[in-house]
Parts: sequence; structure tokens; C-alpha cells
Amino acid sequence: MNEALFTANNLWIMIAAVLVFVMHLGFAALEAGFVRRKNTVNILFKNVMIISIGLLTYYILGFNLMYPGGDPGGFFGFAGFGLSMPEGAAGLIEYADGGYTYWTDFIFQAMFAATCCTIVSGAVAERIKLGPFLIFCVLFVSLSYPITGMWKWGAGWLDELGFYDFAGSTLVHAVGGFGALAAIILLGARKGKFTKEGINPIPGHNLPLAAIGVFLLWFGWFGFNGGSVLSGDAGAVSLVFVTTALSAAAGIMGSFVTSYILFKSHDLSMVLNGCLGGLVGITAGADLMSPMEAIAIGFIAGIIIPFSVVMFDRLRLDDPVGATSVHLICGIWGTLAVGLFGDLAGIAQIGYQIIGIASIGAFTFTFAFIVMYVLKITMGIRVSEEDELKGLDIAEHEMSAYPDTNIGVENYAMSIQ
Amino acid sequence: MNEALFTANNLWIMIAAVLVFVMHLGFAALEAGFVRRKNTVNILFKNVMIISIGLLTYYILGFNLMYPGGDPGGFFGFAGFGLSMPEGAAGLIEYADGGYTYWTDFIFQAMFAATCCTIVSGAVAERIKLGPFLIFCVLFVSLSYPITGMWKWGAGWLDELGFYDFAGSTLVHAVGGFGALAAIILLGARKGKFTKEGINPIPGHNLPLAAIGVFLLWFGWFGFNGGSVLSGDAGAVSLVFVTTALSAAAGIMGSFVTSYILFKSHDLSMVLNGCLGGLVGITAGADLMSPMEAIAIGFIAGIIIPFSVVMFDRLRLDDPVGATSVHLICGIWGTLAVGLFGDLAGIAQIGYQIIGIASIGAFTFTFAFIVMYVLKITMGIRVSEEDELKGLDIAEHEMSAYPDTNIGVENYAMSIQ
Amino acid sequence: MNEALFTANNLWIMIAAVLVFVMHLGFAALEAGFVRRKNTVNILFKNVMIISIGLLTYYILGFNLMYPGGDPGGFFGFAGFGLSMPEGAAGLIEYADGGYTYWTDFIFQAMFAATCCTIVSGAVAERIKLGPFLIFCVLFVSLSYPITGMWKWGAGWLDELGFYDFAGSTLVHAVGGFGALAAIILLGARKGKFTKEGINPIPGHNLPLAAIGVFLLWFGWFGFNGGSVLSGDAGAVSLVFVTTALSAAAGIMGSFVTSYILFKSHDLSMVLNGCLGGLVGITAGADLMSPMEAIAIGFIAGIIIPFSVVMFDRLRLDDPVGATSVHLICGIWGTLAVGLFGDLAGIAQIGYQIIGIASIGAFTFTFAFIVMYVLKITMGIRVSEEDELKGLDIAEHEMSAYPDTNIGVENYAMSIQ
Amino acid sequence: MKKIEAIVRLQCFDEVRDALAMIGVEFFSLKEVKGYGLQKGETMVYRGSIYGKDYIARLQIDILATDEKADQIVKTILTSARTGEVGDGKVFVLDVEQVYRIRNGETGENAL
Amino acid sequence: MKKIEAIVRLQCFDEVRDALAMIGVEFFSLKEVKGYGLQKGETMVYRGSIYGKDYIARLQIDILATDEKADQIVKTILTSARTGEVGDGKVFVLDVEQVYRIRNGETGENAL
Amino acid sequence: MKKIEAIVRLQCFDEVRDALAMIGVEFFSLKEVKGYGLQKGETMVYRGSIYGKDYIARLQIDILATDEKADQIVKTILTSARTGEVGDGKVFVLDVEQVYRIRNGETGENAL
Ligand SMILES: Nc1ncnc2c1ncn2[C@@H]1O[C@H](COP(=O)(O)OP(=O)(O)O)[C@@H](O)[C@H]1O
Ligand SMILES: Nc1ncnc2c1ncn2[C@@H]1O[C@H](COP(=O)(O)OP(=O)(O)O)[C@@H](O)[C@H]1O
Ligand SMILES: Nc1ncnc2c1ncn2[C@@H]1O[C@H](COP(=O)(O)OP(=O)(O)O)[C@@H](O)[C@H]1O
Repeated sequence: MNEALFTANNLWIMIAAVLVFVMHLGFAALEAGFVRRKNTVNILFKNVMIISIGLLTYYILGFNLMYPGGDPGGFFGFAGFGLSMPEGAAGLIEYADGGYTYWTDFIFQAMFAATCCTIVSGAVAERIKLGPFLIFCVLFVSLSYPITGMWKWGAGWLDELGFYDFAGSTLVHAVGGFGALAAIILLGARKGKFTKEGINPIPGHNLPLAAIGVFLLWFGWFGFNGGSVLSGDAGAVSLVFVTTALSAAAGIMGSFVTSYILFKSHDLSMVLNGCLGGLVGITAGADLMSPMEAIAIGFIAGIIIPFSVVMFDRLRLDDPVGATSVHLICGIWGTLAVGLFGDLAGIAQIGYQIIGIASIGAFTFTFAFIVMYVLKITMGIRVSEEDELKGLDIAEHEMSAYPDTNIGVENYAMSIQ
Repeated sequence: MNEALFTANNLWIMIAAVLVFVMHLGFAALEAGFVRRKNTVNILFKNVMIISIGLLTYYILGFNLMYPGGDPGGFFGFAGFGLSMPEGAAGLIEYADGGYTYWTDFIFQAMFAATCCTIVSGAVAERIKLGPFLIFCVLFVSLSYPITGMWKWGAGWLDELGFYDFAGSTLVHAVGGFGALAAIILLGARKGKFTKEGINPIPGHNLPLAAIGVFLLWFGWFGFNGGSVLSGDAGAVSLVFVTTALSAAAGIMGSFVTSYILFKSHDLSMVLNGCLGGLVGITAGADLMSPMEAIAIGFIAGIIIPFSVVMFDRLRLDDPVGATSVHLICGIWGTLAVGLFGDLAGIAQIGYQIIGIASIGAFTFTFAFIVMYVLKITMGIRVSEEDELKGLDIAEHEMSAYPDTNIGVENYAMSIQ
Repeated sequence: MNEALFTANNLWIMIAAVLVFVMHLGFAALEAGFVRRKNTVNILFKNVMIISIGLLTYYILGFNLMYPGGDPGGFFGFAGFGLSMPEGAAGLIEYADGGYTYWTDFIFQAMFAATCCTIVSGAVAERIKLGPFLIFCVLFVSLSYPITGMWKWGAGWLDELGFYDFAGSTLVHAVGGFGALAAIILLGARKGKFTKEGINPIPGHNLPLAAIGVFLLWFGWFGFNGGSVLSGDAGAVSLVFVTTALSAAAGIMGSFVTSYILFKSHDLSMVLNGCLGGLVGITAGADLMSPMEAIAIGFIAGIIIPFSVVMFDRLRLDDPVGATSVHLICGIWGTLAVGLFGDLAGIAQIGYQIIGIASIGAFTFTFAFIVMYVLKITMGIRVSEEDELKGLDIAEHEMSAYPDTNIGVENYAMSIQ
Repeated sequence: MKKIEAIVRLQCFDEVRDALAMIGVEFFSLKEVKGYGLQKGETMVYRGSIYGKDYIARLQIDILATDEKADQIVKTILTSARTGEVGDGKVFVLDVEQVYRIRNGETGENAL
Repeated sequence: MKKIEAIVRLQCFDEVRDALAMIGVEFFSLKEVKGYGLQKGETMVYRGSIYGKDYIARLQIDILATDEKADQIVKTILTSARTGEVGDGKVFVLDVEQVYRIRNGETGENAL
Repeated sequence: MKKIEAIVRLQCFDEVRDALAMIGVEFFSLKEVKGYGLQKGETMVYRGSIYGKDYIARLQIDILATDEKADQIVKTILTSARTGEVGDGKVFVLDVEQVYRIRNGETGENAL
């Protein structure tokens, strides 16, 4: 391999890492937009902390848990604390067959890692205590995520089995979604969300912020999926760009049509979630699909979103930003789609995909549930009812996101949204 | 051509596509910032739908209308529905002389396509009905834009003639602007904008959002213009970066000076438009100009903006975001500038530029006018007066962009801004 | 050097320039979020003008002052007005040993230049007059910044001495910080900030905007530091990415822990500043540090931030956005850290670093102080008390950033924040 | 002297203001209030669930006037703010003991 | 007729509204006010400095009622808005001369 | 007992509040109102067109006080809120029938 190709390849993975970094801003904006103004500082604070925790713990522990580099096919491995560049050229051109350097590898993977906590952060918004949540994040991102990640991307048993998950519909998104599910089960719904009279929507306080978040997530997703080619290979990366973009576009269309049929409404929050659903859906097989198949996958993801949102509401599982619908349900859908569409489609593959989802789901849900449960019975995970009424910004941060605007009564009175 | 150079070239065009994608966020933010808060959800919704419609229709139809690949010099051609990667290496390194792959070609062009509708979206804001607007977009982006695009970029008759439009001052921006002009003529002004007492400004509700939009548009413009080199050629792309940046900077300065002289005011909305004017202006000849010429083009564009805004107001053509001034007037200016400055300057070239603008303008305006007119007499294109008063967010979406803040009386009473 | 490697190298520096461009949006958003709503248009206007002034003056004057290309080791040099591409290949592949083209060099450096004024802009917010501030910017960015920049990056005397400043902890950030310090000394504090009763915090009006700004700054910093490698060298750039990201993460953690210990609070504005502190801190030695050293540097920067903010408050120096703490204090810290950690650490290096900081600081502070002082005694630099009360948006721009929302009494009454 | 408090629809405000100006009343204070009454707020949809606000945004106009003028003002408001639909609002009249103009300390009718 | 103005805590509003509904009062206007009194606003922290707002956000409920009904309404508010902590607020009763329903011009008790 | 309603300039509020505190009045409610009167809002410019707001933002201070205290309060406001320019605002005094403190049900002067 010549140096020029190596430089170009590595350049792409570095840029992809930067794009994945922007997804943290995307999540922060989306989640901030979808909560009430009285909880805005809190959600931003959590998202800033998560990226810090994600990078630091991945440096200390996560990277070497996820890519232990032992014999293939295992369940667990650990290559030691911290990072150390392999000697000589092995750290550069020879490290990954000219795809990228050791440092590039780390930074690209580290940017992925924090994502799983950001997904949880949205689902538990407006009622979780800050301290326990941060402890949960440390454990989730430094242990749970890399262990299941290793099963596939670290050449573990699922990889050997034939499970396929290109850029992480399951390994990243559904993992975040299973964590979120465990958390919201233990946490309970926000006050006033479910009353005897029925479901009481609690609209987000700033939809432009949410829309900015979704566009930035899509922007970053070109790096998330495109970088997962793990080289700058022109044909492969550009195909991934096409499938990713078309699936997102189809996700918007799918949720537009479905929400109109179901609710006779043009709900911005639904098409935003539909867009993300399409992106999550294509993630597992972005390199395997034709454009038409990508559109099909995205469109179905878009259809799923409104149904899934309603389903979680009916189950009285309260998820302010729709993280479980987007990341868990569409993550599962996308992973299954690899068995239904594209180059690998087939009965056997469907089986592998189900095994992958089920095993990772079982591990992650159990891990998250136990951690949250222990935190619940020890420190408590939920703020007091009074603090919830006041808002977490005042209660946990003694700040206000927009201190010099008038505060609407909606922020305080439970029954007037 | 070696693989490394191909990879680097292709990488740049892919990254340029991602940057052009960000322009959709830029437009969404700019337009949302420049409308009243009661119409914010509506404008965001439209912009999300446009990117979906743009990508999907360009996949189905547009790409093969714009680049039919038949004999050069024609007026119309169509290479069939959908996309199919050319066989073998033709789809990769040989597809475009090592510049980019087939898929990269599609995604880069597709990101451009939706832009023309986004331009219209801003001009018709705060009063158009959602349904007819989306129908207009489907037709405009899948038929009108690619047909005139083919005349030049698809090696059609204008290309053969000698018309020059590097990255689309006319093909993209003025096309959007002509569409916008047809639409606002048929639609009429917002209630309360023009009264017997004179022109009644209706200020946008969130200037930080508008400023974010402009910065993001500039950011994306490096991809819009830089990617139009259609390879990573170091000298050509870096010159385009310099001319693009200096023209934008000069556009700011031009509108700063001019607004101060004309209105004795430091109007943020004007310098933001001036910046965009400079960007649109340089787009037709970004690869032909010296830095000094780029500054001249941008500075003149910046001077044009305040005059143009006042002119449209005097003509009682209501354009909430200044899309016609920025995209139509400065698009025409930039296209003409190719005949006045830079490597191609000359009388003959001025002639070609005028023919190009006139023919594309005539086609586009007529197309847009007919489509809008038919929609107007069938479905109606304008919301009821009551809905306009309430705002499109409530009327069309039953949502509010900032549901838990107090609504100022300004949103309802017509005569108090 | 082959063309492919040159293309890849140049591509990276161009992309880095685009990322540095985004930092201007980051600064604009951060500063807008940290001022009161009545001064929002003003700060956005200033930041739009700064990028225009920065690019244009750097084209006319700055570039050739900073890189005069005379004999090494000097104090001052000037290579003539304007830009002219060196003849033949010297402008392309041979210009910088295949690292980038002449135009790329200019655009990358030009994007840096405007940064120093943006830093000042935040510190003087909410009370400076627009006109004098813009004059200050013109002089600061076209004379002061390039002269001290030349001492090191233009192969001047500090470079020969052995002073090291990889991407500008001192040359860019501390320079901006010294300018800010001179300005706020001459300008005085905002009305109501320091009263007999003590320090009266004046919280920023839109923390989500500030958070977006910080994330975008971090995003851009990958280009700021990564591009300073001045080629796409895989090993070097990817190491810089890792140290930059880990230092930022550690800066967040450092300020999180310190603010909690000092103030028992989880102050979002502090962790945002901590993140920036970590970024500024690593900038001088991003290419010299191991990951662990980068974490140490960032963590210490994060600890410094809350102390520094309190210190400036005690000194009654009013800096609404914390620019002096972030850019001046952490800039100095980062420059010193090159002598304490990493490949160059040593007593002699500490000496060089101190000489560099002291000489650049002395020059810059003196320059800024004199310019501001002359402006103060001629035009006056501070708005009237009444205008400060009304807000600069109305007073200087006759606009309002959010015209159709109610204005809280907080905006007018001094003693109720 | 009387204090007239009128609670009217947002969209009627322009008309009321113009009608008042016609009879020479150009001085008043305006407050934004949330009205609870027969008419409720708009029905909204969010993420598939329908909800409504109990209240509806309204404007309260406070006018101080002499006893003679008060009647005319009330009549003007009653006509100009009327749509005939439920939710048009109310007008209340209260007695005021004294009025002062801060600028010059004038009191009584001179201060109006 | 009487005008009752009650200044209550934000978090008590739901209870007051429900209690009023129980005694048949479903018509009123709501204003957001800033209350200055014994109770101050929340303590806030910004960049290491502690500060507090002098005031606290409160709601003012305005109810027009007949003389007989007024007493019952006041009692209902007094009970439903009480927490017993400093800062519970006040209720004032003013006399109203006349009330008009804009929709149909009805006056007096019919207009309530 | 009296209810004093003072409509003052935003920028005078601090002074009024301090002056009231000096005479022992630390209890009141504050509302933001839009004032229509001789003084109009700031002139604004947007995209080359000049426009102005008809109204100007003002604060309304509501104070309940005993009959004796009322006079002193009015005087204090008249002095502390005066700039002498058009637009200084008004003070109105209304009669109040009864006042209740919600916290403990006290009435009359005790409740103030
Ligand atoms: N008894 C009352 N006390 C105070 N305000 C009232 C009262 N009744 C009605 N209002 C105000 O008048 C508005 C209109 O009343 P509503 O019952 O909806 O219609 P209508 O006036 O046509 O009967 C309400 O929203 C409320 O603001
Ligand atoms: N004299 C007064 N005039 C007007 N409003 C008052 C007066 N006294 C109290 N208030 C209002 O009542 C609220 C509660 O009063 P406060 O003194 O805090 O507690 P409490 O009512 O328990 O004595 C204040 O915030 C203010 O809005
Ligand atoms: N007749 C009135 N009824 C109610 N409010 C009034 C009346 N006249 C004036 N005001 C209020 O007082 C404010 C100041 O009045 P204005 O006429 O501008 O100046 P001045 O008080 O100096 O004569 C107005 O903005 C308005 O809020």
C-alpha cells in the first residue's frame, strides 16, 4: 500500500470521527428541544458530561475491552488499561492494512461509544437525578457497551456466527435503546403524563432546536455509516452515502404519510423522528443495500415510528424524546432487515440476526436494569415531586436556561400544558 | 490514474456533498429565524419535507433527466428511471476520469437539487398552504430544475453555446429565485405587510437562528463551490475556497456600508443577506476569478442587496426572507459577472450569459407560474385569513414551536408588530 | 512527492480551514448565548463583521506581514499588499513540500486570523460602542496579530529561540485574551455587575445557544489543531485528534469537579468554559503529548477555569463570556505546559515558553491598550448609561433579536436580574 | 372616575383600539391574560395525542375615564369587540377614588 | 357584584381551579405577576456567584361574582391555596359597579 | 383599605422599589403591561423600513394599604417615578372591601 492511499484512507476515518462527534451536538440539541424549558440546562449538562465520560472511560478501559485482540470468537477479553501505540510502522500504515492509524482507530471508536449513553439520556429526561445518572453512564459506557461490542466488532462469538451489523443498528442504537428501556421502566413516567383521563402530551419547548438536532444527526451519520467502511474506499463509501441519505429521506416520507393517516396531523416531531428512524434502520446494512432497498428500509422505519410512539404511550412507558422508538425499535428493524434485503438476505441470516439482537438485548437490558435497580434502592434515581414541578434546572443546577424571559405558567401547573 | 488519487478526489466530492447537505440546515434555520414564531413549525416542516422530496425524486427521475448522457447540445433527454451503477470499473475509477464514483456523482448532485425548492420555501413563508406547496416542490425539483440544469451541466445546448455557470448562480440560485418570484406574484403579500400607510415590516422572530443559518450556509458553500471542481484538484479547489470566502466577506462589507448610507442603520438582517449575496454572486465564476475580482463581485452583490430588498418592497412583492434579492438578483449578477471579470470576460461571453439567464429564467418562471396557477384555481394556494392570523403552526399543524412560553400579542394583532 | 499524496495533504488543510471557519459560528453562538437578550443582535452583528474584516484585511495586509518570507529570526517583515500566487508549480505542489497550495495556505491562515478579534468581542460585550470596536478590530487583526504571529510561525526571532506553540495557545488565544484584558480594563464593568453589596451575576440569556457554540468550537478545533500539522500526515494528525479530544473531555471533568467543590453547584456555564479551557490548553503542544499527558493538561485547565473566573470577578474585571479565563489564562497554561509535559519538556524550554508569552503578551497588551485608549479619548468607547439600560440592540441597531416575544422586566431593571 | 376593564379576543384588539381612538380615547394599558370560560383554547396534537389548553389567550384593556365618558367607552367596546360567538369576553366597571399623573402630580380629571 | 383578586402560588393553581370548579366557578381570568413580599425567589448560582431574585412568580386570579357567591369563592380559595408556609398570598375583594357580556350586551348578574 | 395601582417606566422601577422600602412597604405585586398614551415605543428599523410600536412596555405595581398609609405611598411613588418627561405614567387609588391572607386566613389590616 502506498503512503498516498494510506493518507487518504486515514483522512476519511478521521473526518468521519469528527462527523460522529457532531452527533453529540445533534443529540444535545434534539433532546433539549424536546423537553420543557425548565429542564433544559439539565439535559445539556448531562450531554456535555456524557461526551467527557465517554471519551475518558473509553480511553481507560473501553477500547481495550472492545478490541482485546485475543483469539476470535470469544465472549470477553481485555487488553490492558490505557492506550499505547503499537511499535513502529504497526502503529501507522501496517496497523490496519493502510486503512487508518492506531490513534485514528481509537478516536473513531471513542466517538461511537458515548452515543449509547446519549440515547438513554433523552429517554430519562425531566425526572432522573443527575448523580446516579452519571454513575450509570460510567458503567454503561465503560463495561456494557464494549463487552457486547466486542462480540461482533471485536471479532467475538457473534462475528464468528455470521451476525452482521455494519455500523451498529444493534451494537450502538439498540444497545442504547435497551438501556433506555430498562431505565424508564424503573424510573416511571413524568408527573402528569399519564392520568386517569388518558395520555397527556408534554410538548417539547423548542422545536427549532430539535430540528437543528436532527439535521446535525443526519450530517454526522454520513461519518457514522461512511466511516464504518474503515477505509476511504471510493465505491464502498459512496454507496453507503447513497443508501444512508435515501433511507433517511424515505423515513421522513414514511412517517409523514403514516402520521397523516393515523392522526390526520402534520406533526413535526414525528417526521423528525421518522428521519432518525430511517437512519437507524439503514445502519446495520448500509453497505449491502441497493438504493431501492435502502428506500424500502427507511420507509418502513418511518411507518414504524408513529405506531411505536403510540405503543410505548399505551404501555405507559414515558420517553420524552422517542429514543426507544427511534433507536430500539428501528435498531431492531434495521438489524433484521439485513436478513430480508440486500446481499446477505436469507433464512440463515435472519436467524443470525435474531440471535444477535436477542443476546445483546438480553445482556444489555439485564446490565442496565441491575445497575439502575441498585442505584434506585441505594441513592434513589428520581428527583422529588417538588423538584420535578420546579424543574431540574432550578432543583439540580440553580440555573435557568433562559433567565431573562418570563416563565409561562405552563412550567409549573401540572394540568395545563 | 492511480487508486490513491482517485480515492482522494472522490473523498473530496463526498465531503462536498455532506457540506451541501448542511446547507439545508442552514436554509431551515435562516428561514425559521426570519418568520414570526407562529409560523415556525410550518417552515421547519416544509424544509424537512423538501430534502426528503428532493432526494427521492432526484433518485427516481431527476438525475437521469439532468444527466441523460445523450448527444451533446440538446434540450431534453431522459436516461430512464432510478439508478443503476454502470458495470465494472466504469462505475468506479473510470466513471469520471478518476474524479468520483457513480454513487458520489448522484449524491452530490442530489444534494444540490433540493436547494431550489428551499429557496422558494422562504419566499412563500407565512401564508402558503402546505399541501399545494409540497406538490409544487415535487414538480419543480423533479422536472423544471433538471431540465434547465441539463442545458448546461448535462452538456445541453447552453453548454455548447458557451454559457458558463460554474456552480450554479443561475442553474441553482436564480432558478430557485424565478420559482419564488412566480409564487409570490400569485400568492400575494402577507396580511398587514402593505397598507395604505405604507410598508409595514414584519420582523423575523429569532435573529440568532437566522445568523446560525447564514454561517452554516457559508460553511456548506465551501462544498457547493469547492465540490463543483468535480475532483480534489489542489490548485483549483483551493482557489475556489479563496474566492468564495473573500466574496462572502466583501458581500458583508458591501451591505454594511450601503445599509448605513441608505438607512443610517446597522441592520443585522441586511448584512446576513449581504453575505449570502456575495456567496451567490461568486458561484458562477468561483474558479475564474482572482481574489481581487472575487472581492469586487462580492462587494457589488452586497451593495445590490439593500436596493433590491427595497425594490421588491416597492413592487409590493412580499418575500419574508429576501430570497428573491439574494438568489434571483445576485444570481443574475453573478452570472453576468463571468462576462465582466475573470478569465472569460468579454463581449461575446456577456451575450452567452444573457442568453443563458434569459432562457433558463423564461422556462423556469413559466413552469413555476403555470404549476402555481393551476394549484391556485384548483386547490387554492393560500391559507384563510383567519389561519394566517392564528399562524400556520396552529392552523396547519396544531402545534406550537415554543409551547410553554407566553405568546406575545404581536402574534395576533395585525397592526402592532 | 506524488500528486495523490499532495492532493490528500492539501485536501486535509482545506477541510481544516472549513472547520476553523465553523469556529466563528461557534464563537457567535457562545457569545450570543452568554449575553442578555437585549444585546443579542449587537453581538451577532459584531461577529459577522469580524469575519468579514478578518478575511479582507488578512488578504490586503495580514498574510504578508505574518509570512513575509525574509531572513529567519526577525521581528518584522512585509512582503507587499494583496496576494499573488507564486509562478508555476511553486504555487502548487512545490510551494510547501507537497503539504498544500498557496491558496490553501492563505485561506487556512486567514480563518485563524479573525479568531483573535472574536475573543475580544465576547469580553467587551454589552457595553462597547460598535464603531470604535470595529476600528479596533481592523487594527488588531491586520497589525498586532500578524506581527507577533510572525515572531514564531513566520520564522521570526521566537522561532529561532526555541519557543514552541503548535497551533496557537499563545499566538492566537492568549493574543486574543491580552487584547480582551486591555479592553475590559479601559471599558469598565457593565452597570450593576459590581455593587457595594458584592458581585451581581448577570446570567446569559440562552444557554442552549451557548452549548451549541461550545460543541461547534470543539468541532472546529479538530481543524484548528489537526490542520496545524500542515499536511495530512496520518500519524501526526491522528495523534493530534486524540490529544485534542481527550484534553477537552478532561477539561469538562476538571471544571465539573472543581465547581462542585468550590460552589456546590453543577454550573453549565462552567463546564462549557472548562471544555474550552481544555481545548485552549492542549493547543500549544497537541502534537507533543501522549494521551495521558493531554488528559493532565486538560484536567488542570478545567481546574483553573472556576478559580480564574472568580479571580477576574474579584479584580472587578467584567468579562461576560469568560474569554480572559478561557483564552488568556488557559492559553498561558497550555504554552507553559509544553515545558512541563511531552517531548520538549525541560527547564530550558520552560524558559523559552516564558519569554514567548511575556514578549507576545507585552506587545499585544500594549498595542491593544494604546489603540483602545486613543479611541476612548477621541470617539469614546462606551455606550451611554441609558443605552446600556435599553440594550445595544435597540440603541445601536434599532432591532430586537426576538421581536415578537414579551420582554421581561429583567431586561430593564438593573437590580433584578 | 371609573376604571373600565375589558377582556377581549386577541384578534379584536385592533378594531377596539381604532374604535376607541375614534371617540378620543388614546390612553390605556394592556395586559395579556389567560381566560377561563366557556370557550377553550385550540386543540393541539403532539406525537399522536390530542390535547387542548383549558384557557385561551386574551387581552385585558384598562381604561381610566370620567364618569360621563365611561358609558360611551363601554358602548364602543361592546360593539367593536363583538363577534357574536361564545368567548367574546366581558367589560367591568369599577369606581376609582383618585387618579394622579406622575409627570406633574396633577390629580382628578386633569390627570386622565 | 364583587371582583375577587387572588394572588396564589403557581403550584397551587391546579388545586384552586379544581376547588372553584366544584363550587361551580369555571369563569375567571389569570395573570402572571411577580410577587414582592416576605418570601423571595429561588437562590441561583451563576459562574460561582450566588444570587437571588427579589420576587417570586405568582398567579393572580380575577373572578367576578355576585355578592352572595363572593364569600363562598373567597373561602374556597383560602382553603385550596393554603400551604401554611410564608408566601401563600392574598385575596382582595373590590366592589364592581357594572358588568357587561360583550357577546350579547347582557349586564349585571346575567353577564357573569 | 385601598388598592394603589401605579403604572411606571421600566427604568424607574428600581428607584420606586427602594423608595417604597424606605417607608416600610415591601409587599406588592408587579405586572408587565403595555402602555398606550402620549409616549410611543422606540422607533425600529427592519430591512430598510422604519416602524414603531404604538405602545411602550411599562410596569404596574399593585399595593394594598390602609387608608392612612395610602397617601404616603402615593406621594412616594409620585416622587420616585418622576422624570418629568411625557410618559411617566399614572397612579390610581381604588377602594377595597376586604383583604385576606391566605396563609392563616387573617383579614383586614392584619392581612396586609
Ligand atoms: N366571572 C368571570 N370573572 C372573570 N373573568 C371572566 C368571568 N367570566 C368570563 N370571564 C372572562 O371572559 C372571557 C370570555 O368568557 P366566555 O365564558 O368564554 O364567553 P362569553 O363572554 O361569550 O360568555 C373568559 O375567557 C374570561 O377571561
Ligand atoms: N400589601 C400588598 N399589596 C399587594 N400585594 C401583596 C401585598 N402583600 C403581599 N402581596 C402579594 O402576596 C404575595 C405573598 O405575600 P408574602 O408576604 O410573601 O406572604 P404571606 O401572604 O404568607 O404573608 C406577595 O408575593 C405579593 O405578590
Ligand atoms: N386613561 C388612562 N387609562 C389607563 N391607563 C392610562 C391612561 N392614561 C395613561 N395611561 C397609562 O399611563 C402611561 C403613560 O401615559 P402617557 O400619556 O404616555 O404620559 P403622561 O402620563 O406623562 O401623560 C400610558 O402608557 C398608559 O399605560
